[in-house]
Amino acid sequence: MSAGPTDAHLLERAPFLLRDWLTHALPEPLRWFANTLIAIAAILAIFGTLFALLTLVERKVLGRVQNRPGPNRTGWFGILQPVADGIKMLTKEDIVPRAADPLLHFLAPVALLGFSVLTFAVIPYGRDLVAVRLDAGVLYFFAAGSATELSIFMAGWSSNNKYALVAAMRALAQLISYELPLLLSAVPVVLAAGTLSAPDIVESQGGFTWGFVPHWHVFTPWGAAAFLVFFISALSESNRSPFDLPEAESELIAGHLTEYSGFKYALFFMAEYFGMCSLCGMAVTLFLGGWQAPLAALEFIPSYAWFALKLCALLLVFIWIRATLPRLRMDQLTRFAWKFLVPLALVNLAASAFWSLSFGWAGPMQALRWAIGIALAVGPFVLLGRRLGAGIGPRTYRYA
Amino acid sequence: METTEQIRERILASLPGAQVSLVTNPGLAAQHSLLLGAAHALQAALLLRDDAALRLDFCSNVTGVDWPEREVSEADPTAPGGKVKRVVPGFLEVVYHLYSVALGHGPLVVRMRTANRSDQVTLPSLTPVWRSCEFQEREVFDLFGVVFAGHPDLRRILMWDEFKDHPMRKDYVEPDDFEWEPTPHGDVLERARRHYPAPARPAKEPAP
Amino acid sequence: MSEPAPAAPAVTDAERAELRRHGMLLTSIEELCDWGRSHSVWPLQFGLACCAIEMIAASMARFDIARFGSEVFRPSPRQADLLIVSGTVTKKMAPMVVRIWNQMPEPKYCIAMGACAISGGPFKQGYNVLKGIDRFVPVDIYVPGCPPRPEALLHGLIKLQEKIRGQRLGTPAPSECPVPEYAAHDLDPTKNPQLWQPPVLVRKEGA
Amino acid sequence: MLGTGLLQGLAVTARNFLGSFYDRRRFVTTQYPEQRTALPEAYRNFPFLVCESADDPMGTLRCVACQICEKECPPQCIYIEKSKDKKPDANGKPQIYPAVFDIDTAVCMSCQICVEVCPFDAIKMDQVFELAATDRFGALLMDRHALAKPNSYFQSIHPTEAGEVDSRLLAARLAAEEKARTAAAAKAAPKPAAPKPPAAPSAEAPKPSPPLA
Amino acid sequence: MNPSGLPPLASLPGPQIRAVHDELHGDLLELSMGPHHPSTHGVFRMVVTLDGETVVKLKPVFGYLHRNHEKIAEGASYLGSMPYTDRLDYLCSMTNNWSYALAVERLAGQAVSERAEYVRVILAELTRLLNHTCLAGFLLQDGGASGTPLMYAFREREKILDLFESLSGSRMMCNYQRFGGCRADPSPAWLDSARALVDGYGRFLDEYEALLTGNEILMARTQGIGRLSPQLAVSAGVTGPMLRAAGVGYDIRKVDGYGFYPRFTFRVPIGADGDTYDRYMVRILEMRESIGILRQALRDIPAGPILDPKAKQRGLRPKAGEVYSRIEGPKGEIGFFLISDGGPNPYRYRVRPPSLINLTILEDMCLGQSIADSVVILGSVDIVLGEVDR
Repeated sequence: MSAGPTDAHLLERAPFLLRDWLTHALPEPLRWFANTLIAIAAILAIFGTLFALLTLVERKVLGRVQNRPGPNRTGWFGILQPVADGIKMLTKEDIVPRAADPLLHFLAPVALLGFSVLTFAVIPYGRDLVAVRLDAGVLYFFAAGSATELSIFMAGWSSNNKYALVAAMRALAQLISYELPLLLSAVPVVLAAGTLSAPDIVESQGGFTWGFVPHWHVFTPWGAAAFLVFFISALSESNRSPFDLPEAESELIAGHLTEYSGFKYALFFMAEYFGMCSLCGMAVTLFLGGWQAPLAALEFIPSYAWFALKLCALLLVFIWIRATLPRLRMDQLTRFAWKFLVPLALVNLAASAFWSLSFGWAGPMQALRWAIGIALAVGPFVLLGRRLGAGIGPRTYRYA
Repeated sequence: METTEQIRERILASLPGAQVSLVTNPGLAAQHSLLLGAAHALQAALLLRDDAALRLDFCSNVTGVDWPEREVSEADPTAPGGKVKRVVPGFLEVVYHLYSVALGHGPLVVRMRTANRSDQVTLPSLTPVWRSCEFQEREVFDLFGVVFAGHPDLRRILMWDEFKDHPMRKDYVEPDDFEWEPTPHGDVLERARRHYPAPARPAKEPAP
Repeated sequence: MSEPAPAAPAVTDAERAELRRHGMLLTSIEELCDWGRSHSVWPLQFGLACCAIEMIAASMARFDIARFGSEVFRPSPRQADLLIVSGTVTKKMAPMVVRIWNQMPEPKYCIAMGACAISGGPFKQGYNVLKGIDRFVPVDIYVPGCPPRPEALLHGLIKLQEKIRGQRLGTPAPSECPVPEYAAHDLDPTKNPQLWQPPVLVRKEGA
Repeated sequence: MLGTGLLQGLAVTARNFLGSFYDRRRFVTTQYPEQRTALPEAYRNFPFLVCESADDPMGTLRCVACQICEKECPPQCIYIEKSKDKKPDANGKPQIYPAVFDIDTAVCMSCQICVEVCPFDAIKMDQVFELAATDRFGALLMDRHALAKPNSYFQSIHPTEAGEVDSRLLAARLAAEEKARTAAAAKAAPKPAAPKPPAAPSAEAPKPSPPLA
Repeated sequence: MNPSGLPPLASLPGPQIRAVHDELHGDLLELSMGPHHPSTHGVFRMVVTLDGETVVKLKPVFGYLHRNHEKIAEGASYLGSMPYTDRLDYLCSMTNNWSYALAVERLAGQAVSERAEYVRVILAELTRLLNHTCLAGFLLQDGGASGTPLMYAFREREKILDLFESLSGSRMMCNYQRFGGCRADPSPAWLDSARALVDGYGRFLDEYEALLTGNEILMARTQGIGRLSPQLAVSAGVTGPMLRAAGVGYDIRKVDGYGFYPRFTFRVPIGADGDTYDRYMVRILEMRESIGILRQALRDIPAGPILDPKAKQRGLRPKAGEVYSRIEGPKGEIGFFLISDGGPNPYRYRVRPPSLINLTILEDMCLGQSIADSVVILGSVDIVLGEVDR
């Protein structure tokens, strides 16, 4: 934990000032401890609120997409809907099936939530605003994130329900398939930034070309491709449509959640949203410049606000996709990962290597660099896409 | 399409000795039908399906009809002007409505009858000829109690397996699940009396 | 269902209303709970017959049950609060409905939607038709109609919310109902005598 | 290219999302209970009994307990008992009336066949659908007091049909009065075979002639 | 004349041999889907045996909505059964009404007025639009879309239901057809709003297709899935869009020419592969043809009486005899088989349920597919349990 930027203006320093004001009375050795506690509490509080709001926003956006208002009569514009849901969940009977493994059945949601919360530790929410400044932060993030699928397996197995079991199997297959492209798509960023530390990756994306094109990784050919792969894998990792196979309700009732009721179910729900938030946060960190402002002129807006803005935009895209797309099948899901995303990410690795090597090219060579870079990103996409889509396509029909 | 009579001739020409008779329909629709004897029904059905002029490849509808034993009075042949009462034995009937998708004609109505309604209720299944009979014959088995020999999977289809009755038969007696009905018409009152042997209290008087 | 007489509350409703009028919000855990439950009634995604289509229609854009916070049709009974019996319950189906009801966690509510669910409706003469789901499952709200308009279902939901808001915490409810079994001619038993007492039988003899 | 179809779909949902803020065709919700769609005139839910006057509904029921609807009702949800006595109807003519007229709305299938078969225009379809109740027998089993609604109400919910019915009844009444006048005239002028004065419609065998004659 | 172009049936196809599982592969998982399951479209139940996620056996179980329609109708008057037919296939009450009315008219020799025939065609085609639109929505719902296509489908359905309601008085249970005509005469205003709806429907279909048809996920989920061969389809009595998707151009509107259908020009789309995508696309194309029929019918509808006042409704006692009569419902051939013994109620009353018979080959289509596909295949069969179980 740093002391916070001293040269920035007041709003930028506000979180640190608040923290220091809260802990300044404490003796020095305790202060570090209190600071950490405050960071944890702040993350839990902020993301807890975000989770509550997100459920509401999701229902509202889904409603609007579907030409209806969504929840609007619990409180002003339905703002209290998550509160009502929470109260109801808390006071609901908790059922553990007789045939279930009670310990695992209890542990699964707790572990899932725990791992999801852990991933928040390394995301830089603003300039110097990061809970734990780990050198290998990105690695830590993926390690903690992939443990969530194990909790889903625990839930599916311990419920002793056939649907839940099938869901657990699916969760494992999905974990194995999508962890790889997720990681591989992050590697080029690490290559480019030369660090595994999330705050340093964000720092490396500072600055502007010609004064208005930010140096975010997404604005490079390889970065755009890697962002796409990361984003799709993140959809899958967070079990969001069209990859929500473990809880595919049209075939598996509620999947691994089938036997969960009351607050345990709410915990699952919360963990799923936490996972979504942290993955979006990591996507923002890796590709969208983290807390960096998109224009130099807009840097007066505090960095954490930019981060929040980008995070919310990505979450909205998640919801938008959920409102539109049907679900893939299990084998298609894994095929998509292995035959499309993984090769794409691998080729992209080469593309990013080329990009780093050609760093010094200037003048007309710069145009060539862009051409090769774009070709290396788009070419595999088109070719692999064509192979993946072989055999399917629009048809023409005849009439009797 | 050929007339029902011609089709009968055609079957008889190919299957000498088969029992095929014509059942006329007195109604306005005049959809006459062929009554197939159980012994040759399967071959006759195959013939109907595969004959180049008929090609009745589409069995649209299969259903049962229950004809319980009934008493008819008819003119006495011995005493002119007199009437005798005769008991027509009951039987179960299965009716098939056949169409041709290939030739676009139909329907041809084919019937089969069981010997009685109690123990001789077996008829050949036509599922091997037309797959569409599979569920419909199961339904006839379930609701009428016709047993189809040669059916691949003859189980109850609509009622549960433990069920014993054949509810579409005319003499089916409904279970006494009467507890209360809001509109005590005559037959409901009768059921109520049967269900509650104790004298029913006079109930809610019409409100003032 | 005999509810024990609730203990006299410390603050009467009249006093509470009076305080509200003066701009003072006085609430209790009980009120908060009831408020939360009434605004978050998640129905079970469970369609039986014709009424199910109107139930779906009620969740669609024109009527939008989501406004009441109830669009979360959960497919698993473990996460549902409300069983909408939307259509004819046949005798073959009745054990499943009771089992689903038993699988739902407390507090749970039941709406009998449509004539068939209430009384067997137009099909009450049928040999395989249960003459009302209230023979096996306690019903909170009856929504008549064949099928009820989606608005009628929403009206039923509003009524249910009112009912929930009037509930007292800790009211014991029968949480498990015995599941009937298939027998040779009918269900066994044909009713749950603890739930269903037929009203006095007929009005006049010899009609 | 892979993904164009997906993008097309996303464009459709985005258009609907944005459209829901300004385009009424993309925001179709009627926020019941505050807003209501106007029910079409033909809408039917449950039957009610037409009476002539709201002040004395039981005395002015058009129903003469002929029991045709009870017989024709497909789900058998109507229960009628005839009165032992006769009461004067709206025109002062003694008529049999329903001593009990119950409709179990928990059984009724809203098919309107009772309305179609009623020769007296006495039973019509109501439009009230907000009948959800916690009490099955108290609220949903309607007796004749709950069912009786005045003709003015009928005119308000089905104006076209009510207009037709009213003009038909009026014409029938005028015709009957005319007939009665000629009969009276015929009676006044003695003839060998005087026609019988028109008797009150017998309730046992309902006649298709209008009851209000 | 060979409308189907089918190869002749040479040998006896019979029911397919069920897949036998090799014991080397370990345990099979038997899963009972339904009667309460989100995507069995009601209270249908499939007992599925899975090898991993692959279906090796699938046994449909029916009867959870068997509400004895036939038995009740045999005790009811001819008119009294009309409202019950609404509740068979409760999405398409108008076509059920028509089929039943047609059967009774043939049994009793009742002619139908010209205007009524036009109204019947209009309502039947509106019903087809409604049914197919909803089906596409439900199919996508089964494929895992979170409600949006279904919402759009129901948005349009409400518009059609508004038409039905203002004409017949009820949204779903129209009870509108009568023997010899229809119950209420559509007003000019009604016809105008029907025209407006038909004019706007093409635009809606375009949007709907933009959302669905080109969607790669939908294509991947449905193409090559649940193939049905034309021979098996005909033998199994499959009718309606499913049969046409299998490549057999059999449309009762063309073959029987009932009602006034011969007066209208329309084409019958047929599929080539017989897979789920074809079943979806054939329905979409059929909707476009229905719009054409509606345009013609709404243009040509003549004035005149809608119902012969002398046509007997109450107390109808047709001459003794029997009749089987069928029409092309949105789900397939919906037929009624009536036997009259001259009494006030039919001696035998039978509904030919297209949904039930189309399910005959469900197992054949699902074997070897994954569990997720079997749900989508079931969705593409388009069943309504009220009709399957009656």
